[in-house]
Amino acid sequence: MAEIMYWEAIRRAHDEEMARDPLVIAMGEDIGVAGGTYKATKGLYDKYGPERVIDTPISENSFTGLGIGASFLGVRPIIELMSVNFAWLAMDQIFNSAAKVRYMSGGQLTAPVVIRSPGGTAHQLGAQHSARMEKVFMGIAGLRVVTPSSPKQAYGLLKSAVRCNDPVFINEHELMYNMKGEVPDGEYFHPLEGSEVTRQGRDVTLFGYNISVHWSMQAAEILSKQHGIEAEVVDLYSLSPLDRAGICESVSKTHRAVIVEEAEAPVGVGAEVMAIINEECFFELDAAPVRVSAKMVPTPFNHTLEKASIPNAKDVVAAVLKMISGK
Amino acid sequence: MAEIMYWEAIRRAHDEEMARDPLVIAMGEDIGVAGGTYKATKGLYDKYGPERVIDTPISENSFTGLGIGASFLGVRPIIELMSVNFAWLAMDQIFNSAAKVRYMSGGQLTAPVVIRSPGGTAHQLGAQHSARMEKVFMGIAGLRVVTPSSPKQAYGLLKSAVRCNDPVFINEHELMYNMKGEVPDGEYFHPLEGSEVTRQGRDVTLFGYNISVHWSMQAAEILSKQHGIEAEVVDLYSLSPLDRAGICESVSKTHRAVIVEEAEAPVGVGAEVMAIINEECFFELDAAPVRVSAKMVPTPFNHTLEKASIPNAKDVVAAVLKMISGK
Amino acid sequence: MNAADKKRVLREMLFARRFEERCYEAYVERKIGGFLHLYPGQEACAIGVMEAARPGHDYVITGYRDHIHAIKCGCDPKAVMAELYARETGCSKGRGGSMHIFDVEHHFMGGYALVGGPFPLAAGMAKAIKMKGGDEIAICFLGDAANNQGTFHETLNMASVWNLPVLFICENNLYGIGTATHRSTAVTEQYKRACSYGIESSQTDGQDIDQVYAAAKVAVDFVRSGQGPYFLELCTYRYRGHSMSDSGAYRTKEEVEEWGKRDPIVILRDRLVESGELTLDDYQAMDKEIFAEIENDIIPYAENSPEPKVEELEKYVLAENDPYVKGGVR
Amino acid sequence: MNAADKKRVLREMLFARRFEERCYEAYVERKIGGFLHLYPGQEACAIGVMEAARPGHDYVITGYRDHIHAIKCGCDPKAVMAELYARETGCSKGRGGSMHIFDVEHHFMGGYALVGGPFPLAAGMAKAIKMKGGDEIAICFLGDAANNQGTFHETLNMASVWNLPVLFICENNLYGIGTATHRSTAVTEQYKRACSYGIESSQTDGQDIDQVYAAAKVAVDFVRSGQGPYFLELCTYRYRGHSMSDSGAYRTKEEVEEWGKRDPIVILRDRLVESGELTLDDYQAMDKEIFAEIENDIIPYAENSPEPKVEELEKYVLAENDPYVKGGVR
Ligand SMILES: Cc1ncc(C[n+]2csc(CCOP(=O)(O)OP(=O)(O)O)c2C)c(N)n1
Ligand SMILES: Cc1ncc(C[n+]2csc(CCOP(=O)(O)OP(=O)(O)O)c2C)c(N)n1
Ligand SMILES: [Mg+2]
Ligand SMILES: [Mg+2]
Repeated sequence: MAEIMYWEAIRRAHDEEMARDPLVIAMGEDIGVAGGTYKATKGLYDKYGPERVIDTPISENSFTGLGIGASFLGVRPIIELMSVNFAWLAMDQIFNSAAKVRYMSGGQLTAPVVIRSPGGTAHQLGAQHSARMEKVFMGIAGLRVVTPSSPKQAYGLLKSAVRCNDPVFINEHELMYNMKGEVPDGEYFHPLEGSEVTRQGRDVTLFGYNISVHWSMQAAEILSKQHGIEAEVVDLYSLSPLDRAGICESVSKTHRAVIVEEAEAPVGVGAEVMAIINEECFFELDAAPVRVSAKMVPTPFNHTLEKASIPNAKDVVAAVLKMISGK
Repeated sequence: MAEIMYWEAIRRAHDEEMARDPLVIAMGEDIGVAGGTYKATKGLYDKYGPERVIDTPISENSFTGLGIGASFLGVRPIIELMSVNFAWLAMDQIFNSAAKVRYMSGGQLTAPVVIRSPGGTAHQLGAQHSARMEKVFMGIAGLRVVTPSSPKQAYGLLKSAVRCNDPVFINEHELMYNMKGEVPDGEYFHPLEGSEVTRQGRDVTLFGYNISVHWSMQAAEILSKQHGIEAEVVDLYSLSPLDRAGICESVSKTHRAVIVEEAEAPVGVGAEVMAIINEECFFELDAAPVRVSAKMVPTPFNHTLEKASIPNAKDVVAAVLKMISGK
Repeated sequence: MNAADKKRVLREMLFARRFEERCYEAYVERKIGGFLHLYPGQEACAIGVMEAARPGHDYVITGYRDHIHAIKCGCDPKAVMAELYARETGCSKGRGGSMHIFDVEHHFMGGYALVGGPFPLAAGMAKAIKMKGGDEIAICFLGDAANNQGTFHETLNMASVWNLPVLFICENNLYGIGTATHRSTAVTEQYKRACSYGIESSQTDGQDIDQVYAAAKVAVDFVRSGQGPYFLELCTYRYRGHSMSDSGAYRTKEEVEEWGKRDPIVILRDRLVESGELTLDDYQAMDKEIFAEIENDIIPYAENSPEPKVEELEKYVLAENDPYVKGGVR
Repeated sequence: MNAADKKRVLREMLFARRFEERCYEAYVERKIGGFLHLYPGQEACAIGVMEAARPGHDYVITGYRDHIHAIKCGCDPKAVMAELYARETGCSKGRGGSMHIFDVEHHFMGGYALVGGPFPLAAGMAKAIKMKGGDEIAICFLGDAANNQGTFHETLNMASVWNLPVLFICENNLYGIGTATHRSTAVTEQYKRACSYGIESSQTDGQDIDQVYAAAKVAVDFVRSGQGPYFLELCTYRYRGHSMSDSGAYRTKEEVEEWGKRDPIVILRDRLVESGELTLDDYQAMDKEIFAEIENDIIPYAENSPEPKVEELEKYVLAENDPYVKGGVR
């Protein structure tokens, strides 16, 4: 297993899938000649040519729709939306076309597109470039949503997403493209559904996804070393559908749940995980579950405010300590 | 107090506000000459003229953006999106412009627009005309979201929304425009925040909003008459922000909560209300809170399937009985 | 079109008219629910264009006013009617409805209800055709008011830059619901708007199927020969309301009457009668035959078909047993 | 512009150049974070157009490349720099950043980061002006690639139908980030795209401020006199990367050099020197003065200003104490 970066993992998945199937294409703004803002398609323009690695105009709704239309006829587009903030412009095609066409055609037509986009608060990108939009994507029927927390997942989820017959949205993160991690040398298909226990523990479960898995892991280390608390960390890489059984299993073991999300709390992952816990294993709880979420503010430019607007490992530690001391 | 219809209440609020302030305008598709699909602006074109009652082209993102830009200079647009399904097209301007401009300008600029739109599953309008999108609107900072369940609220919330300095989204319902109810004869401003106890009860709280308040009321009647269970019904007319104190107060009284929502469950109102209960008054609960929600499907055309895809009063009754017998 | 073709398309137009009128009745009888957008007045558009194209071979997509486009592509009218009746035998298994007729086998890729939504989907199909090397073209039928949607602009630009085999047909019936086109649109002659994209375009009378056919032939040949996209505007009129709940107050009686004199069916019928290729009796017989087909075959089929099972409510949301979902693929 | 005006705008352009170069340095020194889109090469555009308009009176809106537009409208350069330094004294109180400069007092209505987003906002401001009966106009500065966004199409159509007093300035610098315009756009001469909307339009050299001024004068007068919207394309070039992380690999050295010879500052300076209105010594003195202003006033102001307080993180999200929120208004 080689250690590669997250962006390299994505690039490799593109490359392998494009080499295998001439109907796999990549499209997006500046992904061709320039190789992509985050290098996810670096070198592929030269390798596969402009018909398959397509620099699009700044027309998010329509190039997304164009990819969806192509997928009706068996093309497998991997569409990059340069920033999830721009996805608002493409939501009409994502939800009204891709997510509904199978149902409203009575199963005749499917839209096997992959849409990838980085969300998250990076470094001072301001209110219009820092949104976390996973919750918008995961509430609506007909679309799968996954969010890789490691190069391995980034590689394996993209591979599976390209092959899967459903439309899949892959929520990446601006700050994670340079993260290193091991990726299997051979082909690897990560399941699109499920969750992963990233760290075993007995005292509390920290639910994270994407970048918040890392905050949770850091918090777990601190809790273990400094407080003797053993936290289990569960990586919810599939946001739609969420892994109800996996969530319940861990809560039934630790009896305490903290959900860590980078987004503002209302109607987010935290709320949904809490709801699932309430529905599935309420009486397993020894304490009220807690969300560690962003503040309900557009992201400030100033770095200090920016950091204060989103959670971090320390906030997770504090939440756990409060929960456990309060028992 | 006169009994008028929901659409008449909305029309009256438009009329009064337009008569008072020459900078209040109405805009949307077919709202002028035709008076609006749901008659919300009936007769106003003749009264206030084409400069103030504006038939727009089918350009949802840009006419919404145009309204927002006008609001920067003190105009107060009431924008109708003919169906909430079309709102996907306008989300970019709603969230990237209206909801963020106050923050990113450091408080210099505000976007006091009102955007009204009917959501909900009506009668066989199909997958692309039946979405419930309140959860998409209520998760993001900078936008108020209200949803009237009665003519009085429809009137009073629109009046307040026009005057308030924040952007406000008003989530209406296709099936409610012909609902009758009492509206004060004099001017009335409904608070934009809060919740209302629509029925007092002691055994369980049914949380509803918009149309699901009515299902909850019907369920409460059945529960009372047939099962001797007295349900409290709380109307969450403000979806963003939700009334944390009001939610907690009722749960602290009844110790049981059922949230009734027309939308698919994930990351919806139900999840958020559960999260608030978990955060605010977890130990008041005598039973796990429950959501009564739609199935996770695009809305089917067939009427039987359509009805089966969304909840109704019977489902609420069943959920309550299950909860209470299971105690 | 030779004489036999013309008689056939006359029958097709008449069938379309009667089919839609029958839908209207069924709606009034509450056999059909939801939105219903009918086609009377515009028959020469879909039928004329597809006559010049290859139905069942070329990929067709359109908006919510889609029954006739589907039928002309080869979709069984019984399956369309059954869909309107929301039956399991409907072409979209009763899940789609009037606005969402699909017949993928016949390359009718669906009716969509978001105005402007089909533009990019059509260009995407054209992209797929180009990649796969087929000789099909993609044809997108939409209304005049749809051209004010951003997707029109974005898609036509991409179709031009990438030289995609897509034909845009604009059925300009002068209104978007109750808003007259000139009230919403700066340049009302729609074919002129293609100039912003360097796209070949033309305008023709949409009531005269011979003219539609001739113009569409040029357009189809242009696209099929790989010269790029084409935009064809057809000047037409709908005789009924936008959908069933239309007040009609936005149009004058005179205007409606004026256009009534340019009925596409009457124009072709009279031309055939004049040239001696048809008698009025033939026409009456044709109409009777159509009536019989609708009443004896189509309606009973729809009426007697079963509804979808409630247990199958959650079918067709996502792929079933997709191997990449649960893991284990190596 | 008379000689004094020309000297003044030369100074303004030189100031703009030095200001932006200093931002670059501060960014490299990590005093400024986030995205930073600089203006060198395009100075004659914002400054020439606003010279023909009424800065501080007309309403101006633009994209993320917004520092100079704001300054020309009357925003204090100190407040702009403080904003880049994310300070409470910044023109957007440190909440906005480089892409979101606001100075509402001077009618600079903001920089926005969604490409194409300002189009409808500008038209909306024009609508408000029209309703209120003022003699201001709304001016929207955007790039060439922005014109492929659906909002361009939708907005220009509405602006035309409703005859709004809005001037669209397209600063065509041939690229959208690293994508050459001809690779993304069917009709690359942007002013031609206005034809779809019946909007008056023209194109001029964006490197020669005299030409920009002359063309903008015509455009501004047209709009201000109530004749409707206008679209003006300025042919220009940016000397730096799109933003700070640009590789530059998409342009040839020759192309950059070629455009370097058409530096708007050099063009005006040489013209003034040639006509005897300026000496090179004057110019050097001007440059020194600017340097001093930046180093002695602007940078220290930004450096020494306080950061926003963390306790005020949640300020400015919604209106404070709005009476319609909690109820009780009668
Ligand atoms: C995105 C969107 N906006 C608005 C509507 C509502 N709507 C349905 S049809 C229509 C008018 C379309 O007119 P046109 O494109 O000319 O087609 P026609 O109905 O005349 O055939 C409108 C506004 C919609 N369905 N989708
Ligand atoms: C909606 C949206 N899509 C994409 C981007 C990313 N982006 C930022 S600037 C830019 C290029 C814009 O080019 P142009 O309009 O020509 O302006 P220029 O930067 O050349 O001045 C792109 C694609 C964005 N900010 N917003
Ligand atoms: Mg029309
Ligand atoms: Mg550019």
